[in-house]
Amino acid sequence: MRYLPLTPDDRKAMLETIGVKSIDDLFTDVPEAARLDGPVDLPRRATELEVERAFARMAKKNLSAGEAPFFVGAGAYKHHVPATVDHLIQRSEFLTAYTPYQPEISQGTLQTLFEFQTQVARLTGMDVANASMYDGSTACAEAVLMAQRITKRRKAVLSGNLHPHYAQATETLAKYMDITVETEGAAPGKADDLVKYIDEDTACIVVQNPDVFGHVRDLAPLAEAAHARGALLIAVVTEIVSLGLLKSPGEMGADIVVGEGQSLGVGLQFGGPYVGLFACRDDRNFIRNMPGRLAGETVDADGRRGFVLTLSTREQHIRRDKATSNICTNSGLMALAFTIHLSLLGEKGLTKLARLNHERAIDLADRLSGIDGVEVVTDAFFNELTVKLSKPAAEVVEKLAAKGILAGVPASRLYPGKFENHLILAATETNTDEDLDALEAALKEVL
Amino acid sequence: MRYLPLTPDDRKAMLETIGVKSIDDLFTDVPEAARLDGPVDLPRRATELEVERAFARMAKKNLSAGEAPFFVGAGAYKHHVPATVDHLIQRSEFLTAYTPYQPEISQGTLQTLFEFQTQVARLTGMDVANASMYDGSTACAEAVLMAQRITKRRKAVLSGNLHPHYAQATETLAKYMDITVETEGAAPGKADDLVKYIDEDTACIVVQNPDVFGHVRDLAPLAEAAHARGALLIAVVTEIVSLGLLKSPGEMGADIVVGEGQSLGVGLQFGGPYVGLFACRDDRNFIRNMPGRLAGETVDADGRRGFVLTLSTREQHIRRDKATSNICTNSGLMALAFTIHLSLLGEKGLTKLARLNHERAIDLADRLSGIDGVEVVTDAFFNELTVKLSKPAAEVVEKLAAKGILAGVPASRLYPGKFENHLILAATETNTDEDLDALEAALKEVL
Amino acid sequence: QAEPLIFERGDFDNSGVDLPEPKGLETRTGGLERTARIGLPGLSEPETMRHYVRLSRKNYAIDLGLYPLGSCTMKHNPRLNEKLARLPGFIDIHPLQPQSTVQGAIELVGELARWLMTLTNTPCVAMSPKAGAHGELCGMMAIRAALDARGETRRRRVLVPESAHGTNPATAVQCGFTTDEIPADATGRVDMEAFKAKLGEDVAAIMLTNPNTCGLFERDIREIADLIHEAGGYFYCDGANFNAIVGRVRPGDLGIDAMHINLHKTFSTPHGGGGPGSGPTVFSEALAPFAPVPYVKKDGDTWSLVEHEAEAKADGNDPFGRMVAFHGQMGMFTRALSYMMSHGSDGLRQAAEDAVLNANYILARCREEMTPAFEGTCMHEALFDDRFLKDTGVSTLDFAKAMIDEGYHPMTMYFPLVVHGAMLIEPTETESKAGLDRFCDTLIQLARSAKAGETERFTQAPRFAPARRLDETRAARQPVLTHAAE
Amino acid sequence: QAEPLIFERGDFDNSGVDLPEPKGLETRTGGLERTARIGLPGLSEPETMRHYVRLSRKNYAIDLGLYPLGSCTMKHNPRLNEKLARLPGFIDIHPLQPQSTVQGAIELVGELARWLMTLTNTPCVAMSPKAGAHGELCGMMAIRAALDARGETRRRRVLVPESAHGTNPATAVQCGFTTDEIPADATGRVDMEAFKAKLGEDVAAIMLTNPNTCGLFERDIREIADLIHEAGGYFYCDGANFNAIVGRVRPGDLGIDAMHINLHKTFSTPHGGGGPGSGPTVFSEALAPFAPVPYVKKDGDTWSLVEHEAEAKADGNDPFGRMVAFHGQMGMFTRALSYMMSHGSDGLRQAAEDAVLNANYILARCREEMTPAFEGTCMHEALFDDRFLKDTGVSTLDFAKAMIDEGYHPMTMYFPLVVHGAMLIEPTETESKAGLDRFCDTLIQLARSAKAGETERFTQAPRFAPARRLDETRAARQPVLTHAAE
Repeated sequence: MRYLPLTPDDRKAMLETIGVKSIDDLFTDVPEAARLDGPVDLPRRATELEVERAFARMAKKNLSAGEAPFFVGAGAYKHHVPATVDHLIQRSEFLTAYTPYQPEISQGTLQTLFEFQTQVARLTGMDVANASMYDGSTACAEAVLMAQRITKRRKAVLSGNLHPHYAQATETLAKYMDITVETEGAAPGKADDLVKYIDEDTACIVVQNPDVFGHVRDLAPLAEAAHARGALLIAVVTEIVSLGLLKSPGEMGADIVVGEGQSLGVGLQFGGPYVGLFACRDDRNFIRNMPGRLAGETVDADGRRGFVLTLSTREQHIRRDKATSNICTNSGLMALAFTIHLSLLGEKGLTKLARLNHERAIDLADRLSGIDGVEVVTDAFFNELTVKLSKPAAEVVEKLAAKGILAGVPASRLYPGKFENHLILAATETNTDEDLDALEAALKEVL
Repeated sequence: MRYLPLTPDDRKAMLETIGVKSIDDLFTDVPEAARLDGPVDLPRRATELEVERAFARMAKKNLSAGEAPFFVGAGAYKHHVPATVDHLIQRSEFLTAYTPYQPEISQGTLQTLFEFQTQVARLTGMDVANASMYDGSTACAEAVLMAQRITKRRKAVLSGNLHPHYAQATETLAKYMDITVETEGAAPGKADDLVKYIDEDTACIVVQNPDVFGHVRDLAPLAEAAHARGALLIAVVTEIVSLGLLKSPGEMGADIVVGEGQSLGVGLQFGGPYVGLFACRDDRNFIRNMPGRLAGETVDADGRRGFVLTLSTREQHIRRDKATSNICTNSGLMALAFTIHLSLLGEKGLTKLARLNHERAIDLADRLSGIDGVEVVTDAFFNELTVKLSKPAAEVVEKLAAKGILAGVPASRLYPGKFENHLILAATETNTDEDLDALEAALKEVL
Repeated sequence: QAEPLIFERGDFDNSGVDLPEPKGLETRTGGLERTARIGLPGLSEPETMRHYVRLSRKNYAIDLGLYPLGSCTMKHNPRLNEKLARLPGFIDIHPLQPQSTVQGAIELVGELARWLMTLTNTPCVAMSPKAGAHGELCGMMAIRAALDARGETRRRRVLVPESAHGTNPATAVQCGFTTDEIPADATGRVDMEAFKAKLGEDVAAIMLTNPNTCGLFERDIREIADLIHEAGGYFYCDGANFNAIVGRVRPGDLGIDAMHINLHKTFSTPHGGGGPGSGPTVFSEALAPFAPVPYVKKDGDTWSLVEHEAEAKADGNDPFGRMVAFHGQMGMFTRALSYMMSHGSDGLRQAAEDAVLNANYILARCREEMTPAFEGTCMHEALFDDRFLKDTGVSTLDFAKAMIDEGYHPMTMYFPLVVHGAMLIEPTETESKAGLDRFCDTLIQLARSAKAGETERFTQAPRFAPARRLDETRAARQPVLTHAAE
Repeated sequence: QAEPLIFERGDFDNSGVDLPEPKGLETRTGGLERTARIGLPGLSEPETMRHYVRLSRKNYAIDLGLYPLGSCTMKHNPRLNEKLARLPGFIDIHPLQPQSTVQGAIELVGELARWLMTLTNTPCVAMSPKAGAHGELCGMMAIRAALDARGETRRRRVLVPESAHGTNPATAVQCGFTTDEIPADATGRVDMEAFKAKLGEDVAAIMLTNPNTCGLFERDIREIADLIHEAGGYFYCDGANFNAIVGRVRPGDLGIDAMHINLHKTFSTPHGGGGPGSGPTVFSEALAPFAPVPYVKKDGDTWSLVEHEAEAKADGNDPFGRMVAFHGQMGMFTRALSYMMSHGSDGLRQAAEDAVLNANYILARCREEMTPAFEGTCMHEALFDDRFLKDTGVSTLDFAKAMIDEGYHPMTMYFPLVVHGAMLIEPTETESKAGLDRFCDTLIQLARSAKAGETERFTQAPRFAPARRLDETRAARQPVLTHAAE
């Protein structure tokens, strides 16, 4: 087998050195009834070519974003990623390294994480950030637990326009942790009223911006209301490119910002792996209560700058049942992709990219609002907006898919049984005028 | 522009340091009439996405080998290349290094070239090999020139079944070098009679094995006849995988072996870059007359083994008009691909691969010989053979291409106006039973 | 050579990405545009390339040499996996496209699920957990949900061996449980008497790693399973070490109720400097109904993803919830399935055998100069303690750092906690005998050197690494977590 | 650390490739099967990966740092090029597929040809030459063919400046010419008087590099062109340094008859440790008919490749032959066109300007401590001689080797031959000002160090490289070109 270096002769010689007769002698601790005599009932080994063919067969059954006019968003966005990014994350030394527990031979990973943390903090308008989480939804859930630890309060208020997957992931994680989660109903195209939920038992309010329907809101009044009652404001950003154009959550008073970094460097990947962003204020109590890995600056024995994983006393491998979370990996390679893409873009590139996205969405809104049977319900947006169709959106999307157009996410896919006619569409720098033409023509035909 | 690090401010500061006012001041040596005021009439800069789209548009117009039942050979063969090979040749340190003129910081390239040379020598049955040539055809031409230098004779005899491109490249290179090239007419499925051409003025005879029609011959009688008259036998191998099954040219008495290494590691690439193999006997006169780069073993100042480019007194940068050839590059990266693929295969893998190829060709021969209007004219072969059809082969190939089948090379493409009904087909380990079914069915339909 | 930070090198007005000029349309953000600078430097493409290539060379990696981190399973990462994961049909599809347009992708998830269920002999697998610890959470939440469904509100105590990974107790707590430690016996396994003594009506589950973190198979595992079940609790198996037994033992045959599988450890997806991982979690019949959404289903030739609890209930299930947005780590699924298909059932079994063989070979070759923590053979990891360093002035940490100077990544140190100065060595199946011999020679030579009093070689190590020992105390006391603004 | 050869490490019975079992059919090779062993070791995939990754780390590369090899043009190699070259529609097509099935590929070759002809203002380009020297051969063969067609059997003398690349005289000889050297004048350019004196009825051509190998533009190039034409000869321009003037000067406007273009130097295709190159050669009206087959043609919407002389003659051409099997370096064409389209006409011009600016910046910053070979500004390369090392005991070679210890690849040494102890520095346009400043600081510091008598630092260099200085004499005297069989 091509991945196994031992030859039959090697195996024989090694068994001899060990002093046993056969490999079976090394498995004698296994209860006899549980020992398998031979291979399980699955295909035998396959050549590279055979595996490639099997995968190509499955891959061909999928309509990829690059093959279609593409307007799907709702938490994951199609952006162009420079070829340099994918090349670099495939460097052996990044791809096949472990968590940087031995800092002397892991400075590559550690310095990039430190750069990542700084970029995330600046982008979100916060002071510190961690070395990444699994994804945006788990970052959101962890932020609620962190707010509970900080405030010692047990209620979390979730915006109804928070991505339902995020809300559900948060509810699931909070479920057995003595936290009550309250949610306002969703309201496409509107900023829901969360202030009324805040009371003395509220640890945090969680609000997404732009929200799942694409609507942009000012978080400042919410921050004020929350702070007035001793609660924290957790801001969620699922489209990180938006921060190239919009005010950062930090500027608007958020205490913790969590986000999905998929838009930069990572790609669509059918939903994962993505990269969760986690940033907060520079407050001792906050930092000690953060989940996840942190890279920090220090010096080595020769006094030269270096980086290490730090504040690990928060973590499970030290604190065990007292840890801030059970997390023991971040999304390292995706964080690297994010940081390389953002290093390439820089502030100049990111702000331009954000503006291009916004302008494409404006084009999209203008096109859509000119079609009979389409009502644009989002007036303040970044690169995503929601329309109300004259027919059920799921049907329309299926019909357009049959024409090779991926037209967006029916709101009912996220809110089963609700918003039947609402469709969420995103536009990015990757959409051409021809894409808009195709969408417009197909919608006119179908509606 | 994304590849240019200088900012406008940098440029200004640098002009100041240089002491000139504008960039134009650095181009004052250019005759005024030849100075362009602005950009030439070509498109302006393009984003990555735009370039990708333009390329995707062109790429889609081509029917790639992986999409079709594929039987095209005649000097370039489709084999499966392990993913490891392409990963490794993209390592920055291999991809973006120069010719290893500074051996202290080029041991990676030099050692792999030394490994390559050893592999090529062993595979061809020769004693030494160089660090590669542009491709098989130029290696062939250079071998003829080398034979002339060694024997001081002026006639080269080329087999009529030598790939016509090779013959033409050789004739072209020899054209102004006082060498006469004689060629026997081509004869599909037969070993042409070259002995009769050998006389006291013959520097070499050049014979391809398997030949362009796929026929395998014994070179020993030719070697004997050539040596008896003081001429050299140059053997040409365009399908290097064949040496996993067939006797090596060295075993059969060849003096110089040249070949195309494309089958291992390199891929089809529409004809280039490929990798020319060049090997010969260990004879001082031979080695001093070899063209191309040579890596050799030596020691460093601490006595440790190391490698350098050596015998460069043969080369143009030292010898100028007395050089053995004007070549100053090899096909380094392709040689690396070749050597990695062959290191993975090893003797065990290569011999197995060769046998699989041969068995597929046997299957192909059996299928074809059962079709009305098809006559197999090659009886001794490796993975390629020639058939005579009842209709012109070029037409048949076009009709099959329209059905998505790439059926082979019409002999008339290589010999214009000749062998109208002959078709050359190759089969490799990448052909499935379904490929053979499709070819058989389509041929039956068309003939 | 020190590599500056991008913040020290990059220019705030430069960019390594070319973009078309915006048209200058009036914005429609509701007046919420950013006005302040962000502070993000941009580097041209050549500078970016060089910065990260140079940084990468300060890392150790599997592709450079043996990486014997016990409990981490650093094995070869085939590039075929990387190639296949990048097929546009997998990497360039959106999780919320119509399911009719991603039938091949759902099929792939379903196919991987089939392999995992077959290899573990379990009837159900949750594919969405994003890492091993996330899989643990998935398993323990299902246990909690099952207990709740049974109305068992008092069962909140989870038994965890002392030698367990730290994630085990942390996970239990996140599910509202308390933990109770079980000591190890003299052979490095669960002390059965202690275990039995801890059983009771408030016991929710046991969390047991098998093979355990000492690299030993828990001989009494069937009895443990029976006892915990009799006591009314569930058996969570930490599958971190599944790689040692794939194809030779099916955990479902051992009586487990839930087990996560680290695709990056067992099935070769790259560790990537600390992630992403992927932790599909298999369930017994008893727990299957409580598995989270989404899950994959096949009706005739049509594949589908069940994304909502209501749908799941229509299937007769009672999911405990959703753990994550979307459907899991597709990019890791493709890689893992590529690896599994490449090996096949026979190759996977061989891989487990070779992993165990390699570990035992190290144990055998080094047992004279170093001190094995326990008697007998081991599974996929060889565990030593620091008795052989007694009175040498060299600690386990020093010994490990000296390995760096010999060109190796250190083994796992000071874990498991049940062994003093533990050194846990896991070579994996992708090391050659020649490579192991060189490694053992080095270990033996270092051990002799320590005993011979060549202390400086250890306490001053590493000397030939990109950095000398780093001041971790300073990093923690005066945390500098971001680069200060200019 | 020394890395063994695969022959010392690999096993002859092992393989890193899985293949199905052959069926065991009787062979049909005419009884010519191999019986002897070949002697090729096979390594498992993990061992192969590690072997070559470790070897790679003994190389210097552009991606690691400045690579100031004058005359070699080591610039950034964009990974977009690598990505696009690997599209199945380009990398997985056969050169002899029906032309109807490769219309996009031929179009790409045609499109690249259009860019090259436009940038050079020439009416014809031969795309098949495989490297720069091969392009020279192509150009000189066309000249020879044109002379032959004119019946000029006596014109066999080719004028070549002393400063020319060695390939120039070697190429001329391969076309049956003799060479005659023209000296340089005090400014580093062609000595016009000497040139004029050498003109005559037996002169076939001049081969001139412009900008020349001293990094200087040949001011009198138009006059040279006119004179050689008047004398009945042709003007071959060595295009190795075209990168300095792309977009600012079209060689066709200077009166050249043929010029090769190194795609790897001017248009960023990777050097790959010494190849593959690609050397398309442009021709004037006078030489165009003699260009070799194959060439690309467009009729209406249909692209075709003219592969045979007979076809070419039907087009009114008289090709001198075929240089190579198939159609040229497609893999380099894709990369070069990707680079050219990315830059566009404006970006290419900017690139040439920045290359010249960077070289002059180095010249300006180092001129106090080092000794420029000639007065005034330069084009894309800064040329120094070794006068500044006089009486220091440090040679150009020592100085270059000392740069290795500072983390840089040395500059080109002892070339061009017209300058004593030449050091030819070409930074290219893809270096940043900050990077150049660090580089100049190093050069200046080294120059001062040499003058201060710190000789050992130079003569013992390199000390911090994967190898110390290698014994090249031994390698040449006792050549070991392959590993001896076991």
